[in-house]
Amino acid sequence: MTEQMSRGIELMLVGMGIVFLFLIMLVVAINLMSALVQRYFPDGPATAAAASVNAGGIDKSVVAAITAAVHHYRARHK
Amino acid sequence: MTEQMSRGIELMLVGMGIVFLFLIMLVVAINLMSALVQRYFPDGPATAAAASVNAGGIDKSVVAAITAAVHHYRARHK
Amino acid sequence: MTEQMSRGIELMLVGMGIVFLFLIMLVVAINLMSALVQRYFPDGPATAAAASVNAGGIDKSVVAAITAAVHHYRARHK
Amino acid sequence: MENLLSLWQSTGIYNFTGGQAFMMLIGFLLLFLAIKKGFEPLLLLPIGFGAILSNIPVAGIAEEGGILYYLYYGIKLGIFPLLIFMGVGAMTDFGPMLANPKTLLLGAAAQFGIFASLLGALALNAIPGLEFSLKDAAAIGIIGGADGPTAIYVASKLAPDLLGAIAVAAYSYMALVPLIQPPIMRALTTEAERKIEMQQLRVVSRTEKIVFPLMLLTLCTLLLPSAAPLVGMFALGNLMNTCGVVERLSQTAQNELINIVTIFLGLSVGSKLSAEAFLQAKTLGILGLGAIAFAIGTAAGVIMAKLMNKFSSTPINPLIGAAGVSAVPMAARVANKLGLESNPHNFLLMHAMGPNVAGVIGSAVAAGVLLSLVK
Amino acid sequence: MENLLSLWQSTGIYNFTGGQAFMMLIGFLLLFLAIKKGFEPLLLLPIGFGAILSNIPVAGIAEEGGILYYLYYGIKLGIFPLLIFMGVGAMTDFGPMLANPKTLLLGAAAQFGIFASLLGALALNAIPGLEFSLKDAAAIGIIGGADGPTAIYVASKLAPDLLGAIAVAAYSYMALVPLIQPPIMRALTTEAERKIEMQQLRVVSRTEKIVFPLMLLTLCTLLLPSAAPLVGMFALGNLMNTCGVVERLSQTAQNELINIVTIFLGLSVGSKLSAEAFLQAKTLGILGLGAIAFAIGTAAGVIMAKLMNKFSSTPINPLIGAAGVSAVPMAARVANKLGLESNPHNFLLMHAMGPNVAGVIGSAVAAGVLLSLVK
Amino acid sequence: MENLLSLWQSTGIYNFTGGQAFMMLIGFLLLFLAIKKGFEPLLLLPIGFGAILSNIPVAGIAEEGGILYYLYYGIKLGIFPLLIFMGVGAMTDFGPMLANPKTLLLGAAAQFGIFASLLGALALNAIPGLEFSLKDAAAIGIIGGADGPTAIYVASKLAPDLLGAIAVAAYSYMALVPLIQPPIMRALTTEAERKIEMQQLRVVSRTEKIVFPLMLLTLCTLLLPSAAPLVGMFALGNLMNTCGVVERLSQTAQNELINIVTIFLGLSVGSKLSAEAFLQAKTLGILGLGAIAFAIGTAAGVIMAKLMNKFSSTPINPLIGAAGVSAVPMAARVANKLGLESNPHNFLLMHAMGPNVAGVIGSAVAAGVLLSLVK
Ligand code: NA
Ligand code: NA
Ligand code: NA
Repeated sequence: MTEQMSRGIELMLVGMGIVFLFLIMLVVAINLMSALVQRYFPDGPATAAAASVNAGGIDKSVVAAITAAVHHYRARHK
Repeated sequence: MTEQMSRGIELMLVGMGIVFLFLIMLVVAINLMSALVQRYFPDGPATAAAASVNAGGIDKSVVAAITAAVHHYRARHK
Repeated sequence: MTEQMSRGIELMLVGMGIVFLFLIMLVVAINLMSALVQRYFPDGPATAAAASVNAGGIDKSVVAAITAAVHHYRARHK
Repeated sequence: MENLLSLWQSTGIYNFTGGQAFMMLIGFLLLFLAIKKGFEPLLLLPIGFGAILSNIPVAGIAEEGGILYYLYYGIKLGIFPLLIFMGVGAMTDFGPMLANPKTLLLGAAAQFGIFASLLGALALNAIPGLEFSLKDAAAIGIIGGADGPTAIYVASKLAPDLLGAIAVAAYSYMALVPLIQPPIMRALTTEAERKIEMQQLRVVSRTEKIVFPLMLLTLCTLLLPSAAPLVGMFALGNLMNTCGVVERLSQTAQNELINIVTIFLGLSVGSKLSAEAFLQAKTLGILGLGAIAFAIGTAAGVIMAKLMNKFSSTPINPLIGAAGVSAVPMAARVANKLGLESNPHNFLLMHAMGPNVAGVIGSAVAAGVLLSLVK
Repeated sequence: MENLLSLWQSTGIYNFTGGQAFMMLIGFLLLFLAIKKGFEPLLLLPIGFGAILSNIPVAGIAEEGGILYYLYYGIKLGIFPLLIFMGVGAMTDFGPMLANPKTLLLGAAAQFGIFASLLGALALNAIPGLEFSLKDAAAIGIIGGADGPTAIYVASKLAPDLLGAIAVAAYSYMALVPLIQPPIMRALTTEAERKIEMQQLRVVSRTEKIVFPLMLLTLCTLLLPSAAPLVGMFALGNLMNTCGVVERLSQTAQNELINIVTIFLGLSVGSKLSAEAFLQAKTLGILGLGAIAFAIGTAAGVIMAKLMNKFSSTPINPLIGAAGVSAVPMAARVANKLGLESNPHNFLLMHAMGPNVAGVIGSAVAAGVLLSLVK
Repeated sequence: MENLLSLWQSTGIYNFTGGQAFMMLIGFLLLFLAIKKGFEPLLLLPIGFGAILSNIPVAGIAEEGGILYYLYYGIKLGIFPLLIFMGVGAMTDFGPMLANPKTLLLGAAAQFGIFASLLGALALNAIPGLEFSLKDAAAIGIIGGADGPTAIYVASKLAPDLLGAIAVAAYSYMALVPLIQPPIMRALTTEAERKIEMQQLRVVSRTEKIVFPLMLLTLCTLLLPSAAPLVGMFALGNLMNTCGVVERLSQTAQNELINIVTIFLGLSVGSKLSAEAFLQAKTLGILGLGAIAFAIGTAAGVIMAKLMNKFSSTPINPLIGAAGVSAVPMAARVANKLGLESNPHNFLLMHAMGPNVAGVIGSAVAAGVLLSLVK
């Protein structure tokens, strides 16, 4: 087996090792963090605004404005 | 007549020649293309969306959203 | 007192002098300009559009469009 | 004390040169035309402001270390005009042109203005003191293309020193189209011709609109690759809009991106309005030749339309020939307006949009010829 | 006369090389896939168009003086991919992942595809004529990360010559995820396993979502700083979105800014699709290895999920393991679709989003390893 | 094996220096202030994040080859602060100031803070170990301008090494205006003075709003061209907004463009928060002097207002003098708040907006003086 091949295998072992090590530590950190936050800084669920992918390229603030406009209109014309 | 002048005249003849040649070939190509498309890939007329200059700098998707919002509202309040 | 200090004080005197000179001349210029404009080019008050800070990052033209959409809708459904 | 003195020596009053003062007035004039007269404000306002900024003494805003100096690289490297052209492509609807392809020839004929004014520039060399090189003449001629980005792109390659004057002339005359064209159009057409109604245009399918920009680019590649940067970016913008699958890119290209680049382009063009470059007999020549170019282009378009009307199976109103100079969409509106004057039921706008956008292609092709032959 | 001749000699027909013609066809193929087949159109359309523009003879659009030459600096300096990554970060919701952190391990396992195809590339060196350096192999492997910006960032650092082919492979296979993954997922799971329903995810608080990106960056700083540019910009975008106090910056990052950069990035990537670079046996190797990378990554994710399901207190549906390759959000949708096929009441989408975004982190980490060890 | 070793040697843990660790904590502190305390989040969030990124060991994100290194050119060349200033200009309404021009003098008086802290910096040289050059002192003084872009622009020209600390101080104290100003304002005014109601402002015509920015630029050109880059870009933005004919450019300048540049500017400023530059006695001096500058500027504004109230025909509430430091719009809001405390029917907001925007002009003028005299 070529020297290059062996470097590649070593790279694979080290690489996957790091990836797992990193993500396992991240899991631990998240669990710890979530526990602490829920214990000491409970602030209710995330707002929808803070979540979710913005797909259509159309501004959330715009959607908001539209909804507002329509609601406001509805309110005044009950 | 200066040598420069004669180059200019030559440039004019060649230039207008190319411009006409180019656009005539484009006319031919368009006619051919349109024929082929209408024959083999009829897909109905272009959507309004695909057409028209976007003047006001206001996003088509926004207009769409507004229309949607209003329509949707109208629908629910018949 | 160090030479640097004295330069600093001189800088302060000159600097505040210029600042006041500049803004006083600006006051004079504004008064002159306003007088001339109101005398020779009265055009009524500024449009709201031309004024006010655009905070939310949402496009005035969009707000306009929304208002338009809703108004127009209202008009048609009296 | 020497602070006060050095401060006085750093005031504008102390350092003003007559040239700078004059060029700042030119800048204010451009702002006036843009704001009060509505002359292409999107371009002439930044250009005028750029002229003012770059002629402020001491500040050196257009010299190394100043913002306009760095913004100008966007033109020097040809990036800004091409990005604008991409945005324009995204805003252009080729539907009317595809529905009546022969109107493309009107867009060809109207480019005659380019070459006529090129010759005109060379002829002016007869006047002592005027010294237009062939490159200068070509850059001046392109004003007749009545297309801003194309004119700026060509001028930045062939005659950077004349860029400011050429851009100003191009945009000013585009704004003046409603004044320049009508007399010529009336002179060359009969009332009867202006009354001609044209057949309703067929609806063009989306597929055709998607295929067209690619076809255009292919033809350009085969015949005239030197026009490919302009035609290519234009086709890209158009494809992004018609294909319908990259709507967010298309929207950005025709809104935020083109707006940002327009501000930068305008300021950079204005930074070329320096006294040394602008206060020359050449500039008068450029302004004069630009007007001639528009006039001749208009005439050529109308005459071509009259010819075609003779031989065409379907009627062609000669007025739409004038739209061939491009100057989108003013030229098309002018044709429509004159048509309505003669016949209140005759709406030529859509028919004029064909030659109008064809004129954009036509001037890009002419630009390619000049860029490849004038070295 | 010699004008006509020099003009003829400047046509594309006269100057075309077979390679350029072929690469333009590749460009058109990419446009077809983007527009008609819906293959990642936001990227493949600009990439395809860039390929066409850069292979137009004479024009030299990708050479010094051409717009693509200058745009490419945005990739060369690593700016474009990082800005895209920032925008993606702003569009990413880590909620599902934070609600069920152990699914992060699926995002780790799926990166096996990266290193497997790296080995594969080295193995291909056995074939005479193929000559992949370790850097090449690493850049090819990263295709298995199923993450565009990461692949482009790594390729631009380790193997710029292969950038075009690698980016095309990465985006193409991401688009093909709905075809590549299902057979593998079915082969490796039993009907019973695919039926497994998972517990409703808890709601994640805003504070957790704000703290997470900072925690992620800190961990990256301590363990693997070479991944910090990618992870850092991603975390920045995510923080801008979750913190809620810079909404206008977040909106710009995930809309106009990412759109502008996407256009520039796509064109620049396309400009690397030159005949010399692309028409090589290497390219076939890259395309083949890319497919293998996706397949192996998918398999590794599913197998990992089966393992975890054995030992986990709460049930884990192995299908969500396939989402670990990232390819957000297609891979998660695929898992959801297969889940519904086996059990119409089983909505896996949210459960699959966890490993899906974890896969993005996983491939950024793998990229860091490669960037720090492959020199 | 040596892979593992070299990997260990490439971890952050292995390479961390105390300075980097400390600066990262500073970065996190800024994020905390921005997100939890709402301190100028639009700027302090990117600045804080930039500080974190640039202090990550090994990664070298702020060194050649790293993204922050290249983004910083936008500040080095003076482009970013000027573009921000253009956007701010487009967002500024000079109406209230034009309706009551004499309030401009309050904007002049408040600049006293700039020169006082400049002197303070020089005085600190008495302390062994502290060594502020005149340039340093001038750059520090400009913090008292309470205007971010101006401070960054001046600091980047006169004292790039102090840029990070100066920008942080400037934005932090702007955020602290509601804490810093009230005690000073109360101390210098009587209850009776705070009760003073001011006359309703007249409506300003659009023409005046269009002419003003041009007049401002002209005056700046004649008297103080060294301030022209700042004043010019500010005037350009303002004109784009008031003229009404380039609405799309104005919108882009005050939204997408300013947002994009804000992200880049913030990150680049943060990249200057390196241990070598920040962990010095100088920094403490800067923070101290910045606070003094704000305090003295506020006091000077209030005292000037009291003076003017004595001699003015129409009553002037001294509280609005404090708004002269700029820090738009917080300082104006503070004046309004204190006014309402003393008199629930006394709305000073619009009256305070005049001196508030005048303060922006005032600090730009002061910046011009410093840039032309401190060499
Ligand atoms: Na034209
Ligand atoms: Na991945
Ligand atoms: Na100020």
